[in-house]
Amino acid sequence: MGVEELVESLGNQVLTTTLGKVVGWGRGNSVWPAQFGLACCAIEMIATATAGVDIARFGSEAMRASPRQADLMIVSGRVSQKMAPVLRTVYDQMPEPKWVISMGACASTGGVFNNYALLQGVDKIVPVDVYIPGCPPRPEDLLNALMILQERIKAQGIKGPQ
Amino acid sequence: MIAENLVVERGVSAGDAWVTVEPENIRAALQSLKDGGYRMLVFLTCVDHLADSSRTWPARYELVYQLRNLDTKELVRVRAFVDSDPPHIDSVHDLFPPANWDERETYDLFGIVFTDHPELTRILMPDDWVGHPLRRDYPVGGEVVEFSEEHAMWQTAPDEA
Amino acid sequence: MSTEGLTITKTGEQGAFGGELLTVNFGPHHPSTHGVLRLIVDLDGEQIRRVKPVIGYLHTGIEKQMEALRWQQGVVVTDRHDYLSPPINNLAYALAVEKLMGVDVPPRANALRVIMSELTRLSSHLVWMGTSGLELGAMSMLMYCFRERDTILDMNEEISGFRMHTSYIRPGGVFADATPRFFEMLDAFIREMPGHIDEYEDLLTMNPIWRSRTIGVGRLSPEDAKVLGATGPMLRGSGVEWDLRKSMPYSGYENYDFEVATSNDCDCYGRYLVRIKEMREAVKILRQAVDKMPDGPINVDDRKMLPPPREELETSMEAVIHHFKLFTEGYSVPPGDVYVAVESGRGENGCYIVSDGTHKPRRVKFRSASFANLQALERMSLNHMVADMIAIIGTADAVLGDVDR
Amino acid sequence: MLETYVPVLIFVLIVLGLLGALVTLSFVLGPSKPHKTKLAPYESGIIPDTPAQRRLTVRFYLTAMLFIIFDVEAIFFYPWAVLMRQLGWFGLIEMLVFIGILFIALAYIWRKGGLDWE
Repeated sequence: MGVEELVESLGNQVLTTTLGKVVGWGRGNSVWPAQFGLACCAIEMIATATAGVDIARFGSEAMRASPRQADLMIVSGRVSQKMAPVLRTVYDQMPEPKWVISMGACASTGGVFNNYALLQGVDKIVPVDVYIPGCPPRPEDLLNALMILQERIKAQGIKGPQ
Repeated sequence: MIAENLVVERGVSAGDAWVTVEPENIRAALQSLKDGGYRMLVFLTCVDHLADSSRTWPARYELVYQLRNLDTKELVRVRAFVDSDPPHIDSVHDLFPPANWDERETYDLFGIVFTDHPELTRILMPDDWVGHPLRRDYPVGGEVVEFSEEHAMWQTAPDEA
Repeated sequence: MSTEGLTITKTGEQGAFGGELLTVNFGPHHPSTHGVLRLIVDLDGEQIRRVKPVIGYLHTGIEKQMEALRWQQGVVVTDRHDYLSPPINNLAYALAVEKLMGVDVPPRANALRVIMSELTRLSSHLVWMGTSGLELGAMSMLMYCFRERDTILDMNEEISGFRMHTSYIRPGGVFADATPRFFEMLDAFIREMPGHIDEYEDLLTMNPIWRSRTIGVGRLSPEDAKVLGATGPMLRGSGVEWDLRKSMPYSGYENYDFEVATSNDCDCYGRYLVRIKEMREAVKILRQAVDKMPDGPINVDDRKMLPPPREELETSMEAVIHHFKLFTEGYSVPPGDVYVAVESGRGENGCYIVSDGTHKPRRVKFRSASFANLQALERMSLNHMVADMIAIIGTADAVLGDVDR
Repeated sequence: MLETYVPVLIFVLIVLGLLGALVTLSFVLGPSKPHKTKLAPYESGIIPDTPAQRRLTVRFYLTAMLFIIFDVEAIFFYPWAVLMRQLGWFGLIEMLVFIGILFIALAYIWRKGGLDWE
């Protein structure tokens, strides 16, 4: 149920650009991240949420503890083999539309630890929208990634991430 | 303070005093050390001497118990060499409560079975993990990195280590 | 890869107040577990009857990784296992390697190491106080504490070029000499920090909510603390005066005078007071370290261990040979095993190294303070309310990277 | 006679309109893809296999009841507070009697230990 099914059924001729812009603007400027702090990048994520480098200017300071109220998952830290199913479960329990930022080298590619214990990149189990290099990346890098994600959300309009 | 008949060998390595003990009477040795004032178990771990050419080792697995005397500030390291399959030794969790998790971790990463440990299950690895990662014949794993001969060596189990 | 292998108590045992025991999963994805700690808690109404910590959700195989890295590369990994006090882990590793090699670092390197360790202890306590305060309702604590932490991270960046994982302390000395600007920032920081600590104390120490949430919560008697192998503020909070910097001094701590912060409250409030006092002592040590900063080299001049300075490479041939050998094969440490313990923000973080003479360590074991402190969790939280569990997890200050290694 | 209630009517209409818009918009615009894991209960990332329906102690019910009693008591203050001037002393005494009765109940509960948890 939803407008986008209606739009697809009409073969996309119907003009939904203005509505899409408004929806994209609304979603983009209030991206609520789910607290998925794992390791060192989580400390930098907390530092981003504090007054020094204020993530509240981008509408994302409400770091929701439960995935039900979150629409962005910032995977900040290294994902171990034991944590992978938990990460997938939390990702599944987030309502659509949802996005994923893979913060730091460990989340993106396994980083310094290329061994048996780590998942070599979180994109093996969840679709990732924005990768951030760095170990840990500076808080400003996280804001930069958030701004890139906001442009992408605004461009997606009603349909959200495919 | 440790009964002489238990000690197989005694020495100092880089400033740390160590004592080698037979695995059968590890409990007696630790009990006598504990009565002698070494009440704190700093850590307990295992070292795998597979294909270790630097010195001759009586057995493959060397269990290391590091004890500390809080009053006299001394440290002593008790070592026991174990080599059966599966390697097993008595548990000392009732003498030193911190040993409970240390033994579970040593079992998890090395496969050393500690007899009559209350709950000898994996503590760090997922429960259905196969193999004991910190053994020398367990490859480092991870993904193969192109153009890095270092990493190719990690993939294969180090036969000559 | 199912995680349901755990035996969660399915029996509906009778509780004390007529209800049944409810098994609650303080799972890995929880805002107040200071990382990915999972606690399976049996609740009788609001009271805790059984706690079963499940760890391993951040196991990174650091000890296996170090067996595959050369001696000088290990510093990169030791930074990241206790990510709240990276230089202190490096210090443990560096001291252990130097003890095996039988080399001593010059006094200036020792002083720089003490400065970096105390700055790290401050930043680690600031993160602890910010997050623990946030969990017990003091939202503003997070903003205040992370403001000071950012100034410390700026200093880290000034001296080593990296905010958190500085890799500054290496076997054989330190990465680079401290720049004059670093000393200016350090002087300004030392002048202001006691004032900031007074701010924290005004916020929390006499705060009725904070006191009612922490006094009498998480009681740990001195005997229990010693028997359970707890170290650091967990031990000193129960009145046991044991601080490695004082009792087994390393890298020059014996010529700084500071007191060991202890408190006899044996509960969360006592541990909070210990950490506040430790922050004040850390500033005192920093003051003395800056005043008595000796001159001289910052590295051991053993060419086998450290690369020669760059300008020498044009002139002398054997400098090039040393440089080439170091960066292709690395140096080898004489066979032997050694254990060195240092005092981190959480307790005794030690490094046990076994070397078999090759250019890679045979076994590196990190004695992690949070691993032992976490075992005291069950004894501290029996028959407490669920809400007190948050304060108890906070006071244990367990960093899960340090626990799972 | 009913004109005085027109502002209340407008207020109710605005509230219903706003609520209606919010609910329908989010229902219409938001994509909804329910599947098994998403509908499973969230317990910190682990899908629980223990039944959550356990018999709970009566203390929870007791605490809830006490809260409701004293909360409803607070509602009766509002009409009195609005007309405090007109009612004058009579209103005040009436309210004090009302509060006194409930205060005796509170004291009784306190003495019998209904408020503390153990």
